[in-house]
Amino acid sequence: MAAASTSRLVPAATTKKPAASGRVRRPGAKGAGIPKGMMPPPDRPLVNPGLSRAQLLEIHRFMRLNRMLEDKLTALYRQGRISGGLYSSLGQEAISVGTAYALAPDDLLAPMIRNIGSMLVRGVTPLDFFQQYMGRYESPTHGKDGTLHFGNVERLSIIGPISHLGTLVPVMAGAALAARLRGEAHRCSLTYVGDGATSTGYFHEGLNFAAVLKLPFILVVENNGYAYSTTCDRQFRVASIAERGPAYGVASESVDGTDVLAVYAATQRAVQRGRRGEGATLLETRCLRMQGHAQHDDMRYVPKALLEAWAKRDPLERYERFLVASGHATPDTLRATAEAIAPELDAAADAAEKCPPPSPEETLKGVYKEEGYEAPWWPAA
Amino acid sequence: MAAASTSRLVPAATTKKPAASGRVRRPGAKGAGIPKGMMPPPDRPLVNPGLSRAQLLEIHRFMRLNRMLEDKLTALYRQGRISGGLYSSLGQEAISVGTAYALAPDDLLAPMIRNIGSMLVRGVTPLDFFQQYMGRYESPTHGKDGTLHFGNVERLSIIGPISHLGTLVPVMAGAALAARLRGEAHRCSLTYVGDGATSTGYFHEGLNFAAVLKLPFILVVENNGYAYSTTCDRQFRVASIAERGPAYGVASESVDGTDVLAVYAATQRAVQRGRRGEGATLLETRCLRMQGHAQHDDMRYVPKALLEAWAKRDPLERYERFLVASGHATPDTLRATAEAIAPELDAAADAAEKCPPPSPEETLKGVYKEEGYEAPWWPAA
Amino acid sequence: MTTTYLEAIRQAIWEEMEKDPSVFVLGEDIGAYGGAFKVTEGMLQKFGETRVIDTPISEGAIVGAAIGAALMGMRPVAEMQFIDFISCAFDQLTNFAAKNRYRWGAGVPMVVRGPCGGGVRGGPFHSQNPEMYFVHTPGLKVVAPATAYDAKGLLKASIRDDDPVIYLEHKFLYRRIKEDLPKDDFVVPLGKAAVRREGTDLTIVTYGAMLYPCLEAAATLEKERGAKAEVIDLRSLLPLDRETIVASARKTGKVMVVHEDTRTGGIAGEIAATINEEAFDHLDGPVLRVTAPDTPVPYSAPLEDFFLPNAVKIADAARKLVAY
Amino acid sequence: MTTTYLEAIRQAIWEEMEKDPSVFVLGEDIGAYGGAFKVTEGMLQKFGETRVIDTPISEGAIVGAAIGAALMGMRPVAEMQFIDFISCAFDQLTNFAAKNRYRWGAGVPMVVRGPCGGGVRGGPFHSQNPEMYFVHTPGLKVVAPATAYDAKGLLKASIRDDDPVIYLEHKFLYRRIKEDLPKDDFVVPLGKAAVRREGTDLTIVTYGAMLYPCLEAAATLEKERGAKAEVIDLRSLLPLDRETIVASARKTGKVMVVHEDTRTGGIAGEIAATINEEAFDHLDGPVLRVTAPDTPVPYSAPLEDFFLPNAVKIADAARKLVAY
Ligand SMILES: Cc1ncc(C[n+]2csc(CCOP(=O)(O)OP(=O)(O)O)c2C)c(N)n1
Ligand SMILES: Cc1ncc(C[n+]2csc(CCOP(=O)(O)OP(=O)(O)O)c2C)c(N)n1
Ligand SMILES: [Mg+2]
Ligand SMILES: [Mg+2]
Repeated sequence: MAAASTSRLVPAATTKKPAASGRVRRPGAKGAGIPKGMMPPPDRPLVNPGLSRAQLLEIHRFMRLNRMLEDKLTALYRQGRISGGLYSSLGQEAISVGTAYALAPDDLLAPMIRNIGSMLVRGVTPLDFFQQYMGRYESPTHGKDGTLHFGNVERLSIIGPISHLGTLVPVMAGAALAARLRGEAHRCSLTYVGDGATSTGYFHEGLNFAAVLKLPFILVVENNGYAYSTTCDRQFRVASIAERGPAYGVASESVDGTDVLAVYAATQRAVQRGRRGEGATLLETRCLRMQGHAQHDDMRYVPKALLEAWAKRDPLERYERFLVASGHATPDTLRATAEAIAPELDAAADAAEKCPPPSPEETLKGVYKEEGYEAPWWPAA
Repeated sequence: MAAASTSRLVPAATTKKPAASGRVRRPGAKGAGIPKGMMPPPDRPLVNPGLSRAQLLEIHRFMRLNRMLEDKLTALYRQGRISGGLYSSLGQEAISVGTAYALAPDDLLAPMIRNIGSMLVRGVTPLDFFQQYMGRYESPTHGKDGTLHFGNVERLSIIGPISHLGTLVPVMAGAALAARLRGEAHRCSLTYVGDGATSTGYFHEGLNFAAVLKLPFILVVENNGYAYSTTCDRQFRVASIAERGPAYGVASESVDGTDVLAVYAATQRAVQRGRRGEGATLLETRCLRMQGHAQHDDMRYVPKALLEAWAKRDPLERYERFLVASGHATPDTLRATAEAIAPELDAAADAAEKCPPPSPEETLKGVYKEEGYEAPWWPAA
Repeated sequence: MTTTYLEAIRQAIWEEMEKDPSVFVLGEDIGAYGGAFKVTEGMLQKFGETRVIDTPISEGAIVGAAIGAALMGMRPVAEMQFIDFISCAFDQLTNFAAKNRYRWGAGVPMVVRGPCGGGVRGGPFHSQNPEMYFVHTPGLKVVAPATAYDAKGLLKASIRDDDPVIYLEHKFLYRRIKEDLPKDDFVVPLGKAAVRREGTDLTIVTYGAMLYPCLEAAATLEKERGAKAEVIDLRSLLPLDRETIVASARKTGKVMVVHEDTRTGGIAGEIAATINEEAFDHLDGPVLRVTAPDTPVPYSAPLEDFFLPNAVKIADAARKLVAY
Repeated sequence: MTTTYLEAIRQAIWEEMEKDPSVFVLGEDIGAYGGAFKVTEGMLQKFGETRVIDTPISEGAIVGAAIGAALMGMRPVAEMQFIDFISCAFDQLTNFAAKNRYRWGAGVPMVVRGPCGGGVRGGPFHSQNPEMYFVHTPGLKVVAPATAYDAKGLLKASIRDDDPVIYLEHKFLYRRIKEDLPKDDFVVPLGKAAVRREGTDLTIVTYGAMLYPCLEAAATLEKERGAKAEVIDLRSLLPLDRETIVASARKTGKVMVVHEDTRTGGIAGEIAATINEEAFDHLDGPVLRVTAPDTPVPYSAPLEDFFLPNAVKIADAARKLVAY
């Protein structure tokens, strides 16, 4: 602590406040416009932070796979072949893939519900996801949970989320702490929160815990403009969540979440800080949630103009334009990637559908440790 | 929200960090010195922010009463005449009295455990406190709770705390919200947290809630260097909690908590902002906890030199020097104040002791609303 | 016009807000969006954003702020988007709200409501039945309506009550249950069970969505062997209507309790103990339980179907008890 | 040398930390200060600050971080300064820790421990008995030792267990209970009750600090009228040793349950239901309860004394049951 000099007035906010009165704009409401700051950041050219061609193309493949896998899940959902919640990461693929790709395989990663791309990078397969969404016995949860609610620590260094927002923040701080205790201090730990989940007490307790213990922890904020129907001006009164870094004494940064290379590079910087023992990073990524909160939500409340503006910033198309312009790919090779993925996904979905559901008595198993009933039981793990 | 430009690195902390490595200094540990920033701020002359002589002397009387009342409680505790927790505000009286005195009587106030002074300003009497600490039937809680765990909304605009740190932050935000809903938007709401309690999720959720709803809410942080035995460098990685204001888009300020007039003036500014509709304020007050966490704690872990440095900054003595120097009082009139208080306290303690305890069956009453069993039942309320 | 269970809840809030300016609602996505299940639809337009407050995702602050407002004389109705998230407000509810009146006499008139229960493939975090956490907390009240009438009447009573109420609305019933509701204002008093079916041979005590399989099982039993089961719908879990339970136990001598909540520590235990204490001499058989097993709520269909009690399992247990 | 209940707890942690490098402790003021009750005294000096971690006041993060560490193969032992503050970690415990193994198979081997219970004039927030919140949560285990031997043996077993354990140490017993402990390593298995006193006329089931007034009441009863009460100390509340309870119920035909926890929804209900289900035909009287009433724990002496069960109240109920 520095000496508290005398009365020292800190300005109320370092940048423009989102709203000037107690009454807050509602973009969905009649006659309301688009809140300032919700429009996309300037469209800067993508810059290769030193990745090889193979790496660049691998990133592309993951992003394409992310998108096509979710498209397939949506189709299955509409056909009634999967049930439960289905949350889309359309427009946010660069964040999942860019952050996960910047990690070493043994860095710890915990996805939230829109981070199917992060899990793909880690090696979870489409078959795993289909089984999971279809509640099959051989899914990563034996049908006991759905969506991305699973993990595998030993082989994939993934910790799975629960629904309760924010809970993973301290959990992943603890994972980083454990790595240090085990003499594996090089292992960083990364997880995600949405703009909405920054309001949870866990965001504060977990980030502060990591800051005080100087843990190599990276908290990625996916600021996609909405928490369900709620805009950011009802969620916090700062222009960017990166402004909260100084409040915790951690590094913070805000990047364009539709630029996969910028996301990758920022995550790399955070990883390097972590590995150098410089502690935690709060990394805001800006984007727009391009679909409803989940399948049932028609997102009537999102202004058309906003969607259109961000549609031009589609992270996959942007990245493809970069790859072509920089000579790393041609439209044909990119199309070939997609064409190779499609049958793979169809086959995986069909295979999953043929897998048996759990037997009803499975319900009673595995609440506590049972001999001979040990995870992970799923093939990919 | 402002447009998230491109990669924008926010410095890790706006001021010196408390510790440079994962290993953190422990002032109590062998050979450790005093962490930077724990020493008192520069000793500036007190400045009258425009208070009348009568007001200045009233403030003095409250501070003296605060101190003598706690001395009396300590004496009673040592004699076994009261039981339970007894937490001292020695060295922090300027904070309780200065903040409470800056409020209007109908502003909402919630004390924490070291804010007996705030409650005195509000009109709670020594007799009430003695009854409460002695668990008497006519105490503000009928003997069902101890310490400062009571309030009275209708007549004193006090909401009482519970032990769980931080809980009052959202509760008092809600009280401010209710005042606005009732058409009493002029009523500010003020409560306290310690340096330690800033680590609770409630600090974040409650302050953010108040910020987003632009409530006239004042959160006073009593940074007394310790949370029980824990120093601030194990609690947060900022030099001053006032640095967190910008993270919430609220005004923030840090003042010398041993200067009652500075505390008063800062609170007034916060009240004015609140009444003008400018929202919440985070007000840090710096001091040192001059006794153990509670009576049982010999605070072996506090370096002697630190105590000595702060002892010179005793808020009551400082204020008395100011009163004498500025001609508002003489040593004799100040002594007279204390001499008038002493017998009052003795009489109140004796009177409380003669009051009956609750009958055992009282245990069963008042869990839910019961006709004919309505609060407040205590004389002062 | 028939009213759904969901619409009944909406009406209760709406009418109380019209009647009493101290009533207001707060929660996530309840304003512009009208709530995840549309319970608060139209309220923002009708009552304005001062009384229909979209909050940040901060259950601790939602409930904390509701407590502060209640202490100020307001009557907040806080929504948990799913009742599962009430765990994040557990501390404020059990320590602040529940104990305040006892401690310094100031009541905390507030309602925390949200969708509970399974049967919709919601998985472990969107299907919970958290009632016992609150039934075991003196100072709170807990209600769990099974019909549209009760949904409306109990919610009105909860909002008017001077103590904090946890109001558990079963999401499986939202749009599946409807009935004609009286046009005039009515309440269903807290702490009073309803006898949904009179009987002499056996008592089935239940609440919430389990009422329907219980009634089905009772009908089966009557058809099968002429056994007349009395079915009690608790409606309120705290205070618990011990009188009605005990009176029925004395009459039939055989009691079973059915709940969707997990078994160990479920309310069936409390009822078994109460009947032991107050009707032991009248018992012709043990107090039996049909409940969910002691596991989280599983996601996939075969597992959730196995997890949930149903009419077949209830009838099986009832047959056993009748034959005892 | 006799060892206090408190020292037994300290020894268990100490020895497990010596034995197993994956064991570490975290909590508020547990390092330099050695813990509010001095349970972790000396550990910082012995094991260093990497394994003895003073944390910020963030129960949600303490437990959350423990979960993360446990998933990584560590065995964290988290202290709640008073168990009352576990309410702030309720969500992490009941939703994350409890359900993880069931969901994706990864166990969460961790212990959350802290001082519970009344009798020390701690008032409503330093005297709570939160066991049922966790007994009602499948996936957790809950233990509550009454003796120094069990305090040590159960804590060692809890630390070695592969699932999350809530370890409730009764602060009233910390320095009041002592005994000679074996020098060699020992554990007390989770889920096994102890018969503290054999008897044939009546069974008293209890746990924690209530063991002592139960034994006193049993002695009174025997002296008074030769009635032999069997006293069962549950030790573990989840898993619950139903076998031992049921066997005793079958033997004596009369059972009462005594707990310091409040009545409605307390474990006595679960036990009454279990006995009904498994020993009804052997019962010669109702399962009775002696418990704290349904109120917060009051602060002042006459109230807290009235609130707590004691040997007189237990003996009264026992007399009634014997005479039934
Ligand atoms: C503690 C908690 N409260 C409420 C919810 C319900 N809920 C699920 S997602 C969501 C919105 C999340 O918004 P954000 O954090 O911005 O993430 P996004 O959906 O935009 O990715 C809400 C309110 C929850 N899961 N957990
Ligand atoms: C949620 C919670 N956790 C732990 C405690 C135990 N406790 C009581 S006071 C205290 C230290 C508080 O420190 P600080 O906030 O700095 O206030 P101070 O005592 O210095 O006034 C602790 C840990 C508590 N009351 N509530
Ligand atoms: Mg979002
Ligand atoms: Mg402090």
